[in-house]
Amino acid sequence: EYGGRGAGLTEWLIFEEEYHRAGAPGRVSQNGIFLFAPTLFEFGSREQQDRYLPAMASGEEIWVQGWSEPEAGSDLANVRSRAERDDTRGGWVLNGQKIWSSRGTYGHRLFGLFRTDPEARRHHGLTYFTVDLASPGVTVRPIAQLDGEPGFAEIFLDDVFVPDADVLGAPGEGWRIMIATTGSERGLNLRSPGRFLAPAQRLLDLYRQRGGDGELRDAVVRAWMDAEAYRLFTFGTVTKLQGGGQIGADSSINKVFWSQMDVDLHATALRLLGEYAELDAASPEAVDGARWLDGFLFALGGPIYAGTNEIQRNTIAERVLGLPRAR
Amino acid sequence: EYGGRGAGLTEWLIFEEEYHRAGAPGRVSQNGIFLFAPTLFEFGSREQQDRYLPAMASGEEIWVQGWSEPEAGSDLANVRSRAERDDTRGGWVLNGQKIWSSRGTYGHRLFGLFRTDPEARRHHGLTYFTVDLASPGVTVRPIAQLDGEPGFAEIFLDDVFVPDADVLGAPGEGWRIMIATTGSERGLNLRSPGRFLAPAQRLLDLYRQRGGDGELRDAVVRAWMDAEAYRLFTFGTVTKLQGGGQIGADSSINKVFWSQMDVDLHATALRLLGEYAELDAASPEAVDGARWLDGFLFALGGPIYAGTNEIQRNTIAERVLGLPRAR
Amino acid sequence: MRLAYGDEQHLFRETVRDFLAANCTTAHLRAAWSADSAVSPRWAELAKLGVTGLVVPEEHDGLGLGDEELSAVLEQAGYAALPDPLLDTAVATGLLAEFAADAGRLAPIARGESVASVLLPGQAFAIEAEAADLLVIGVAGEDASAEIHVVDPEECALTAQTSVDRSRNLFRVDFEPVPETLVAAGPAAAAALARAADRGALGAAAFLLGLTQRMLDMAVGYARQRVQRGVPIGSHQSVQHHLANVLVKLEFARPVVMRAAYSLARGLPSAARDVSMAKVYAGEAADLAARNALQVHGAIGYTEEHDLHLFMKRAWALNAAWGDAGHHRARVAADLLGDSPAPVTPAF
Amino acid sequence: MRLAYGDEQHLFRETVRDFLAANCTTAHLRAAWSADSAVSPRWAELAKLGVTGLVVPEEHDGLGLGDEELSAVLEQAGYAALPDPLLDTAVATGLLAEFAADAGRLAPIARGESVASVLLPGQAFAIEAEAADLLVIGVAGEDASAEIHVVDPEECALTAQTSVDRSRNLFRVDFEPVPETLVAAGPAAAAALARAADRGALGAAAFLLGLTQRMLDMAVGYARQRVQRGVPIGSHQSVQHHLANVLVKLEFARPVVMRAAYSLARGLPSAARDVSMAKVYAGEAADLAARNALQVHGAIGYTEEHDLHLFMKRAWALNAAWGDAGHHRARVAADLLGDSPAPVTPAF
Repeated sequence: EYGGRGAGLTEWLIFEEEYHRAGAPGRVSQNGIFLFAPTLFEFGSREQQDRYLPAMASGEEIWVQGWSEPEAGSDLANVRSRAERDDTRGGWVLNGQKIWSSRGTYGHRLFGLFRTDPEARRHHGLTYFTVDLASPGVTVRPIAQLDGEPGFAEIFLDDVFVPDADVLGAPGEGWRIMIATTGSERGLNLRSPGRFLAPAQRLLDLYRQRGGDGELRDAVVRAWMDAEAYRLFTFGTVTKLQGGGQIGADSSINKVFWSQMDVDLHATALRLLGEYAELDAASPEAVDGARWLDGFLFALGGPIYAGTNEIQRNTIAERVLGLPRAR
Repeated sequence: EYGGRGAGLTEWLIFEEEYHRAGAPGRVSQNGIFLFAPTLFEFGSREQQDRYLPAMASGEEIWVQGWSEPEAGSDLANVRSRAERDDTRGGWVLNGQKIWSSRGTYGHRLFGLFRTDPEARRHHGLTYFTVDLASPGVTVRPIAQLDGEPGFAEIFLDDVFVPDADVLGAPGEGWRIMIATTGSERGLNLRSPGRFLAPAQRLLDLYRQRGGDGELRDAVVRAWMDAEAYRLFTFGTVTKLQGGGQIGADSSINKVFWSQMDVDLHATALRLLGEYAELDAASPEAVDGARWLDGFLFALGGPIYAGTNEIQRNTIAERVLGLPRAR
Repeated sequence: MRLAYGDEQHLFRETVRDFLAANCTTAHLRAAWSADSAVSPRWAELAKLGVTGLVVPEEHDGLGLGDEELSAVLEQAGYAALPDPLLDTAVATGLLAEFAADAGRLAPIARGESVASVLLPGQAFAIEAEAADLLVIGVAGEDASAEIHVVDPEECALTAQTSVDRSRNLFRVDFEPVPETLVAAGPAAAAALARAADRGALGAAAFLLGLTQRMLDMAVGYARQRVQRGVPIGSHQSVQHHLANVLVKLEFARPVVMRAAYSLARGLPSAARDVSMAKVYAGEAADLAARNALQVHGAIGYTEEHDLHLFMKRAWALNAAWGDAGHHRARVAADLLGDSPAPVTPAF
Repeated sequence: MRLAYGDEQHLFRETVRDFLAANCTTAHLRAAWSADSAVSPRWAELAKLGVTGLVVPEEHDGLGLGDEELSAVLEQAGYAALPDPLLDTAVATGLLAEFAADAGRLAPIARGESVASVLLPGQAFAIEAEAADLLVIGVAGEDASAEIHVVDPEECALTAQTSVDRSRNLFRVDFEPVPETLVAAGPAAAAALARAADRGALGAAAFLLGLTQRMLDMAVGYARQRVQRGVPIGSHQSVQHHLANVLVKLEFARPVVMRAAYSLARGLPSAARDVSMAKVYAGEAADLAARNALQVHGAIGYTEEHDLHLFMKRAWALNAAWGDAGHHRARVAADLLGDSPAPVTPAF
């Protein structure tokens, strides 16, 4: 049973908590289920939920985000990829280019915004599409990332047909749909607490094994406390949503916190590893298969992606604190 | 012997090191000798040096800074106080208002910029004056500050006559003179290392007496290291000056560092004092006559005065790193 | 666990907030600064709202509420920097209710006719000891020898201290423990003193949240209105980020404090750790709020003519009181890493 | 103490800088990433400049210079992220010169015909041990039992590791100490190993300064040129402050490193403490430079197509090598507070 905003989110949180307690590595947890599911729970038709969710939850179908475009920088409203109406086939013809698409090289379906009204500017005239990457006209170019994530890619769409059944919500509603569950123009910022509680617990174990001076001990405890604080904050958010509230710009507060916490947590682990910190997974003496190094490299993307933390702070200042627009 | 830029600065550094090793409290060390002396060494006439320095060094004459003006905010170029020529008496007639003038209520002489060319804008047409505060037409209104410093004041000048002998450098050269020894539009940023080395040493003693956890121990050592780093940095600056260089915007780098260090050092001391930290000098159980609390309150002004650290960072970015002007 | 206030709590909080907005202005604070005691006729007014008797059992004319409601009220008190000894009286009340409920001391507190102060083991000073009608004093930290005494301040030697926050009237208390004043001893007393210390730390954390919100609001208001070189300073990214960072700290500290109140109210095993986390997070939020609010205000915020310092100084004082960050981080560390036992009794 | 470089040093530094600008480009770095060893024909070219023999005594064809000149060169090497084992060879050279000067091993190093690697007590891995012609190995930390061996890598069991910085070729070294390879033992060996560890830490600090400057320059260049929404991102206050903070860290770390070089070169009593301070400050400067440079570059800086990561990864690795921040802060603390002895021999 997916329906119902709050309920959907709670299911999602519980799912993730279990998922990470099972020890899934960070990068896999970046699966579309955490990026797309909340939106699908809220705006997808029952038919779409039934069609997408099972394969998504089982991991059979990997979902790929298609937010950024070349030259758009952090400005996600600057969408140039367009979709033209095709009434004969009962759908849309997509053209354009998406960049920084996680899992693009091995993913199955892309979700993102396309401009259906060429006249409209910025936030207007955008529609939320899901695209089968096996469709004719889709080309994928891999981009190597610091975290070694092989999936990052540029995705080119050249007259790609998408049936109406794969449009999420109403045409022209894309922007509203994207920000409704994320509260951010910058893309999807929610991260489940489980994603940080599990490594925080492992960090305590690592400290017990290797020890460290008082300052390092303090950093270890801090990392655990931050993960716990994040769990409590998220539950507060869910409670608010269940009360019918919107996340709104709170997601910027959330994102600034977790992205910094994730970097600090892994940097602390690397300090515990000393000279072994730099060894990668191919190294015979790598500790825990170099998962801390992998996690650190992965975490470094946090303060940059889904809207840099600088942009998030501007959003907080202007939307939440009501300060005048930054100059 | 005062003359010679580098030499003057070195004398000044040595003087201060001795001064602080003798345990002079922070606020007294703010005497004009540290604010005005470097400028006097470089731009004062021999006659002016002979006339001002002895009483300044002995502390008989307290010097008062007159940089800020109401509404000017951090923008020291926005000088509205003016000086009109009076050839019959061979001097100038000053009118206007200065604010945030340390030691204003008990000081003897004020130094600051006045606009001698009403046509000129901003940095131009300013002249560097010293003013006898006993002159007719001077009114002083005290302003209470967090550090309890009784001397802070607003100073009103109403047709105050100043003889040519009390003009520092040439008329219209005021701005250049002010920034030459300070390298900053924001006023005088140099602080002697002794001012921080002495409290850093006392902080080590305080920790030896009271102890603290690993993280606190680390903060204590950090405070000492920062004071030492500041000493080395300052010697580098003096070496550079002796080589004929200008401090330039380096003084912004200097100021951002010492002002933060001063706050952190005293905040660390207060953490060592625990519940006793809040006791002020009037308290029977105050530790060391509450000098750590006094020092903390005094230090809090650092990141604000002489150009906020935000403005200093802009200066660093634009003048040193050559980034485009901040928007 | 629902991390949100219930409706009744909301209503109660709003009533208290409105009362304080009118009866604890910065003018009132400055009056408290120049008075010998922060105890004033306002105490009786607070009693009418049920605030002084919040945790007094109903059979003694109190509301019989617990740590969650107390935290909610103290957050509002923090927003106003209320100088009245609300927290100390509440901590004392808890001990009285447990060990000396029938001595007729509780009802006067609920009615606002009496003020109680408290001095727990390891605590250096008692607030308003001179103005208080009774002092609850914990002696020694060891389970075996722990004792709780209820004393008349008149029978103690009080040495007045002066705090950087002039509205905090601190006293060194010297007294002779005698059998007549003893109300509890042994493990039960030790456990109660530990819970009292946790209530104090939690209350201070909630108060710090309120102070943080107030300093943030002041800085935001100033940044909106203060114009320099033709633009409001709040349009500068550095100012925006200073204030955004404070809000992030505050928004993440609040659920931590609410969680601690929830745990302590129900006596959950994690209560002590949760309370320590709350004190650490609320303290850091208030510390950052003080620094950044001062930075945003600039020179004007550094004067005593401006109100900001009234809130900064309270924040500094409460950060060190009821166990400072180091003490509470150590408790969390000991609980998580289990390599040294978490102190059962407070050792501030 | 004059905290500035002398003229000769200036000239030498400029020569080295110009050479590296041409012969150690990021293209060369990427080549080193895909090669089995970072030792290349460039080593002989560096020798022509006197760099490989910088600390080799003049009677063995070296320049016979010390830690100050070595630091100056390593700072330039850091700016280019030179992958050649310059520091490790210099550390090994110092030990060879003291205990095995006449075995004919020094001149080939000065002539660039030989590479030496080193493994000090407590150090986990030796760099380029496979490509090296000889290994200088310190055994045990205790004064009494300290030993220094000079070994042929062929006679050791080497286990290749892979670093996140592919140009760092690390090896676990297993070998049997035999009398034939022993060159020094006892207190003299222990003291020399301690000095060697300090030279290594100082060299790493100088290298980190160069890396910091490079990452800062890259970020400044990008911030000037990258335009978003019609304005260069370098005009945003947040970007300006990120980069200004890096410069402040760098400008205060540099004199600390110069001071340490001065102290170590003259064997001042404060040398060990000064070196530890240098490693801490340079490491923090590089760490902040990496974070802020990445933040300023944004997503493009997160790709391997961009060069930034080549410098970030070296900075992370060198921060942990030759004693990490915790180790060196502890040495400073022990020296200042004297409550626990500063380790004479390194305990990385």
